[in-house]
Amino acid sequence: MDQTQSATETSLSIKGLQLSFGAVQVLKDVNMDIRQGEFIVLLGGSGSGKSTILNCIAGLLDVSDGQIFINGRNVTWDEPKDRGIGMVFQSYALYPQMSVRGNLAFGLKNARLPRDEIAKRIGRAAGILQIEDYLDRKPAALSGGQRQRVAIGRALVRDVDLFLFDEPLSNLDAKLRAELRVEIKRLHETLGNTMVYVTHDQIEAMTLADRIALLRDGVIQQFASPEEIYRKPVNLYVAGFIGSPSMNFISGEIAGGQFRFNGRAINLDRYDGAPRDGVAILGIRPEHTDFDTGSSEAGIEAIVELQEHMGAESIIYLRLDGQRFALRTPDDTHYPEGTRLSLSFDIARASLFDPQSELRL
Amino acid sequence: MDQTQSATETSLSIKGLQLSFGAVQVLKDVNMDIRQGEFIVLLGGSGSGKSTILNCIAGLLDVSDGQIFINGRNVTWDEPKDRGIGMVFQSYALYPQMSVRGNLAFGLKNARLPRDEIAKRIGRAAGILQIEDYLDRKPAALSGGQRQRVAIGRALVRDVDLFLFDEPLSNLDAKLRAELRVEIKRLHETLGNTMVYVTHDQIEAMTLADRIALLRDGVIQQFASPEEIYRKPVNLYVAGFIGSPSMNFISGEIAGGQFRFNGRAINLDRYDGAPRDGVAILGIRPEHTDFDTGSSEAGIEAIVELQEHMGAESIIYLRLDGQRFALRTPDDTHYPEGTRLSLSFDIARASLFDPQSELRL
Amino acid sequence: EEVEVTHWWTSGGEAAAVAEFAKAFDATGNKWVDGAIAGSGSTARPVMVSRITGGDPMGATQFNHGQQAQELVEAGLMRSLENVASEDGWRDIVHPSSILESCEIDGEIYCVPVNIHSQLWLWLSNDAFEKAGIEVPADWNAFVEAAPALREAGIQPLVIGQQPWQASLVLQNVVAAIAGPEIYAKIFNEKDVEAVNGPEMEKAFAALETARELAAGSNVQEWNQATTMVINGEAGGQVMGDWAQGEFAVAEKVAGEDYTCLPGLGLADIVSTGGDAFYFPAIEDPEITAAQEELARVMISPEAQVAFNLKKGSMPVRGDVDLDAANDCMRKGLDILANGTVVDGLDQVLSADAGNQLADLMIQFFNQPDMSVDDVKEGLIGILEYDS
Amino acid sequence: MIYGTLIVVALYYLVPLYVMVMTSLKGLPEIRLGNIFSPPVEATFQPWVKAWAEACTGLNCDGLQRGFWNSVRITVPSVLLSILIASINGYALANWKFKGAEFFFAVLMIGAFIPYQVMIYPMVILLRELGLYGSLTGLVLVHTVFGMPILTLLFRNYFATLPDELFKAARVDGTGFWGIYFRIMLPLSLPIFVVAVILQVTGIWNDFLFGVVYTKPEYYPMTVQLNNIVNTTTGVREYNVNMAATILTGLVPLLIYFVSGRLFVRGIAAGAVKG
Amino acid sequence: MAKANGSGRPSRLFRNLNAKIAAIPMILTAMVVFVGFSLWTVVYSFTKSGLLPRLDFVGLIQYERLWSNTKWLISIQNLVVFGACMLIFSFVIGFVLACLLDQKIRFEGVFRTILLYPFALSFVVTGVVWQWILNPDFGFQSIVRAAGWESFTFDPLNNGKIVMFGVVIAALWQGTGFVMVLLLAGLRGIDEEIWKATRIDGVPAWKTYLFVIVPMLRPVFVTALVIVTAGIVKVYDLVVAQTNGGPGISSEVPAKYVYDQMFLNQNLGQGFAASTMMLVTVAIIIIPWAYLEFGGRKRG
Ligand SMILES: Nc1ncnc2c1ncn2[C@@H]1O[C@H](COP(=O)(O)OP(=O)(O)OP(=O)(O)O)[C@@H](O)[C@H]1O
Ligand SMILES: Nc1ncnc2c1ncn2[C@@H]1O[C@H](COP(=O)(O)OP(=O)(O)OP(=O)(O)O)[C@@H](O)[C@H]1O
Ligand SMILES: [Mg+2]
Ligand SMILES: [Mg+2]
Repeated sequence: MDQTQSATETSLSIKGLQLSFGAVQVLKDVNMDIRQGEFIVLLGGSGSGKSTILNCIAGLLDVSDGQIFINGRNVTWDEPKDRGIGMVFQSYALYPQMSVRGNLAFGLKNARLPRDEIAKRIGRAAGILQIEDYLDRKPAALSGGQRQRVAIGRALVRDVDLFLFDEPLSNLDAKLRAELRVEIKRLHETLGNTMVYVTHDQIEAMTLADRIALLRDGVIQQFASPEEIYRKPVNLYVAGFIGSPSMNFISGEIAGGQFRFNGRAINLDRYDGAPRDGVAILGIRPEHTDFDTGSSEAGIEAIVELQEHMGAESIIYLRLDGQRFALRTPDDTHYPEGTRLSLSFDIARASLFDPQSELRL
Repeated sequence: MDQTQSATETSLSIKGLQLSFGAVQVLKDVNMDIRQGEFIVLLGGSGSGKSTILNCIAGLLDVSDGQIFINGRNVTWDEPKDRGIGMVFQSYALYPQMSVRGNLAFGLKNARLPRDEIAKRIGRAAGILQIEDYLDRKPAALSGGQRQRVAIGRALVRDVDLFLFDEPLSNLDAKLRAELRVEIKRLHETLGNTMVYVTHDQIEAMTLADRIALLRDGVIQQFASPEEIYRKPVNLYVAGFIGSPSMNFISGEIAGGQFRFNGRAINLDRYDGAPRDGVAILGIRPEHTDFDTGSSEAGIEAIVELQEHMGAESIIYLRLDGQRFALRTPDDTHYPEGTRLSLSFDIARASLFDPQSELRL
Repeated sequence: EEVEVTHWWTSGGEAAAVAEFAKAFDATGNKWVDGAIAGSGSTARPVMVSRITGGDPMGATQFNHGQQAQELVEAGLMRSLENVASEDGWRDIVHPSSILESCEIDGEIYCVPVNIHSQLWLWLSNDAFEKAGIEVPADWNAFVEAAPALREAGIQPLVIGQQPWQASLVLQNVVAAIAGPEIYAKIFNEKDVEAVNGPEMEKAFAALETARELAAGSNVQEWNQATTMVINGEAGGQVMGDWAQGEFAVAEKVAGEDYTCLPGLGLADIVSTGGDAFYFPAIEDPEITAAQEELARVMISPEAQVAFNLKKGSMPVRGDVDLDAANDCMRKGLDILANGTVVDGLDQVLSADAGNQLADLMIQFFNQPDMSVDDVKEGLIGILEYDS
Repeated sequence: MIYGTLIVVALYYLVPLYVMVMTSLKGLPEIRLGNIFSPPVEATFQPWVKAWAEACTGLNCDGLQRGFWNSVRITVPSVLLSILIASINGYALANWKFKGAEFFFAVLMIGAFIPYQVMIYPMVILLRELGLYGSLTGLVLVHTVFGMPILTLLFRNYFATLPDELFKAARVDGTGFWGIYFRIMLPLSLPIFVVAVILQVTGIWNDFLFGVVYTKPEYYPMTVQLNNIVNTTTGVREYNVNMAATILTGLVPLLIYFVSGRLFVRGIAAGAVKG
Repeated sequence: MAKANGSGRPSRLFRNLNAKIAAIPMILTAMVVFVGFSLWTVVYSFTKSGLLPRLDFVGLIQYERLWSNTKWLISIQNLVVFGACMLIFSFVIGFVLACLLDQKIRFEGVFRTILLYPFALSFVVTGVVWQWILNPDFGFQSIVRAAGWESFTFDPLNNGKIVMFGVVIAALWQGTGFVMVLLLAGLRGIDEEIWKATRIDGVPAWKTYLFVIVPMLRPVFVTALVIVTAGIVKVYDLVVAQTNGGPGISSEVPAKYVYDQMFLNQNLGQGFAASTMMLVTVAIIIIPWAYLEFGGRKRG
């Protein structure tokens, strides 16, 4: 991680964060430096500690150890309201008996802001989020997407630099999720403030993030841009977690600049990394596999088991040496079960892993 | 719909089905003929009546009017158990106090099947679904995917010809959903029985269905194969509903074999349909738009607003004549905001609609 | 034969009295099955009525004399004892005869009266007066005069519990003793509204007001708590029925020495004839019917009468038995019963409804110093009018 | 601060219990001397023995013990029957909605507010006509009827929270009305059953009015015996015996509370709250 | 192909037959007991029934007497006082206690049990105990006096003006725990995230409770309100055991009035008239509520 930035540039900085619930250590030495205006996604499976980190940043949980700086100020022990954050929750957590306006105003009234200031801020937020038309409705009379927008609005009116989102879209249906995802992205570009966004949906992570922090059991596995995480996962876990269908893994060994398995050999010349000889696992994404048009590679042949057509593309599930192997292609041709296909791998975009340490080579 | 099949070939036939809850008519004259072994998906937005149709087929709701035939037999007023159906629910609906085995056996015991027959069937279902290892666990001790499999198993042991699924995957997370989707597809191929599957997820619909019945407000809009629905949506609603991001719509008019808008003209020679002159809406999918390499088309230029990278592909949101226009490309190059791109449409895969009737031309 | 007898006599003395009946009845070869229900008539009576109307009658049951059971009789739910009564000549032996008349409906006798309770007594604590340094008063007027001295000595002159019927007793006393038995009969027996406004009643009402003054500050609920105050010399006197005697007896106080009893407020030799009676629900079973008759005979027999009333502290319903063991106060009562004036108890002449309304009226009067005598008059007239 | 408040409140709640226990352990002279809050100088269990086995009502001097067994004989079948019927009602209302069901239910709910006094008399007539007056069966019936509104509400609300799909699955599996009730719903309703049992046990055990009106002395429940003992007016009230009798009477419901208080709160959360 | 059987639409009456059979006890109870008995009572309230119900109609006389009867008026007044105090205090105290217990405190179970145990006792027990504690001669008052404050006076049960408060104290002791448990259960059902949202918004705890939580608990409050109100209207045992209407008639309540009229005064007609008045009052309060709760809203 970049340690050289000056304090003013850093919007949020987490140092040696630890947290235990009783005997269970949920967060183990989490470190993060987030620049002003970055969109950070915390990604990970259920129970990996995403919400816990977010709650620590917000001050809703007391940390066991470590420090949290927001805009260079140590806020580790500040009250949530004094940290200069806004937060959006999965269940929206709107106050059900107040109108939308009331929801937006509630926090501001408590901060004893003058009336016209409150009105101004609500007006602005409502404008940005296009919720002017139903400012006087109760949350119960709103659709899921509208509620989500109000929840964002509540963070917006606080006029803060740091936004925290805890799975804000996971209660919505797929279509709406896709739409709101774009809106949040756009909002970030409009506002330009720092956002920390928790999700377990990799599509959200990939599309929204400037950088993704991929968590597992309270430990950050990789903290990098989506492209890097996608192209160069640091370990097997990350490789398997990102991508749908998952990356295909083939066990074999490296020798003489070639990856060998089941009597076949693939040239590693174009591989982006430093492979060393010995046993290894080759990871290749479904979309980085293609039908072998020429015959440049050793004949990797596989048998079609099933094909999923998804309109714009299709996924072919194959059997390769007795193992399932997925292939993704924009081609919509139907291959009946049992068809033999020969494959080629785009080795420049493949990954090799050490079976012991599980780290990328 | 095919009206000529003989009764034995028809697995399920719905004739003039109507259903009202009090004054609200939820289903309006639904007709469907489903062949033996077909995989039918009922697709539609929330509240469109999908579950209602399924419940009518299962006998869990009393129809207001119309008839339901299963394997040629009028079952409109039969008890659910006598209809020869198996059903799988969204929330799994496993009996929490019984073990997996107990769950599978429950219906069979009710039907007073002999013990060894029950054991045989459970053995077979467990084998197919690979749940042998936890037959003696309670549902609470199973993961979401395992529970879903048990729920399917409960339908399986009933040894019936018709399976009904009500959003069986929507409680699962994206990854598991993708995996189980494939499994259900495989199961269908193994068993070969008729399946009626409710979902609001178009990916599921596209990948699983032999035919999709797309519902809106209790009326079937289109009942056709996924390819046909995708390629040739019968009306604007279907066109907009299927595909993510949605189809792009451009208003203009047809004249002299050309679609004209904002001073540009696109040749309709390759269009698959019968356009007539007059105002029309052109629908073009994001994935059927490409960067204009040559200059064969009239210069359609658009400005990049936002790009979503999703690993294997990216979606570019453009502004075209002041309207949002989405483009999907396997290319991962980053186009910064404001870039000007010139586009070409694959008119063979486009659709034209009458703005009044909203029907495809 | 087993006969279930329900009653609400549950306190020590009462239970002992009932035991006398039970003993006597068991001696006839039958069996007394005791069905006591505590909590006085208000709890017990609905149960009894419910059971009789509900078709699960007991063998015999206690009611107060008078109108309480009349409707049951009219509904044919009670058996007539006329054959027993005329055979044994109850009409000759029961004294005063008004007691038996209360059991008579359409010329037939339906109940066995077992005792007479006079409500018209003033009980005085000799101790209290001694402490105040004055003589024990001989009548109401003297008592009123002594009151200031009692107050001075920190003694409550007159104690009245907060149960409404206790307040009603005071009214009965002043009407009978001050306005006189004739007026009493006119008002309560004949419901003569005119009499309420008569001159005699003026005096009675004045006495009532005085009583309210004397009772001011008395702060107990139940009648026996009030009696206890008299026993302990914390209060000068209490207006109460003769059952108060039981309390004095339990506290081992001696009439004449420790306490003084004044019938008719000491102004007139007068007793009232409230009391208890047993009724016998109509039951098909001839064996039970026979046992019921047996029980009725036992209850009115001289031996049982003596044994029962001695324990109960009440007077027997027949004039031909002698209570040698009776104490001072009871003697007085018996003498008056034999020679003096007898008025009917309110239970005999008023409906329960009217009786309780009267009690409610009186307790309000005693609790509200600003309530005038005229209000009482008005209320009393209203009650009498509805009841007639 | 929180604890301080809670402890003060808890003390207020405990005082009566403390007073009851202390008083019941004192001898009569000590009570007359004094302070109801002071612990007994000389603890004696005599009042307890007396309350349980010796206190008299009229001529019967066997204390509360007879009433105890009567109470058991009344409570057990009443609780079982009322819960059975109410749970079936709730189940029918929640899962098998039929025309008019909601109307009857609304009537039932309004019925919950009618003072029992209104019902006493007609009930006597009804029981008489059924030939059940004065029998244990009659009393059980009365308890069942008057427990029905609140219990039905509880069960209906609870069953409504169980997923509808479970019910549908069972129907597809060929289970009928009763099968679903006994084999699917009942096993899932433990929390609400606990609530119902607690409410009914305490309600029926503590009932006085019905016990005294609809039975005869040989069936009098413990509360009636208690009333007999407490309300017997002799010169000196035996407060110690009264208190002992009071505690003894309250013991069964108290025990049930202490044992299953946890489940009670959970069950309330499951059934009552989601109106 | 279609077989003839099974195609006909079965009669409406026999759909859900089992459910209807199972609901018979409920229907009978509702119609015979609650509706039938109430009607019976109303009819007989126009008669001059004494000890036994008799159909000799006397018009509205019973009602005239009722409303000119001081005891009845006092009863109504007392019920209003009692009801108002009970509702206010049991909800305020119950809610405060529920909030305290909801603070993830230790020994929650112990506190909860202590606060709830009186609910397990009968009103008779409660009445007796509080009569004993409030007795001025050896109860609370005497203790305070013995401690040196000679002029201290707190004898609600002996003072007609404040006796209802004595009853309220006992009733609160018994009933608040239940309200608390209901509300506690409601609090437990509130989304954690709402709390977080208010903390981010910087809303003080008391404001959160008042403006956010209380409105969210509305359904629970309604349930509790129904239960408590039903209890208030019916209050009888407690008064009988604790004061028996005294001192004098200053703690009479309608249910007791009804009972006394019917069984003590042997004036069923009057009792029926009084209970009809109670029925009418209850109906006026309840029917709109029941309509809203069960009629208007259909469960999805
Ligand atoms: N209050 C708590 N007490 C004890 N353990 C807790 C508590 N809150 C969370 N945990 C544990 O901490 C771990 C991390 O929880 P967290 O909620 O941060 O996960 P998450 O990544 O947000 O998962 P999800 O995607 O399911 O929301 C989990 O194992 C969880 O069980
Ligand atoms: N019991 C009911 N009473 C009244 N209306 C109902 C009932 N059940 C469903 N509806 C209405 O019928 C319509 C169709 O409902 P249905 O459950 O079939 O929708 P759906 O397509 O399954 O939606 P979803 O995707 O949300 O499950 C909806 O408008 C719904 O509100
Ligand atoms: Mg989380
Ligand atoms: Mg549905």
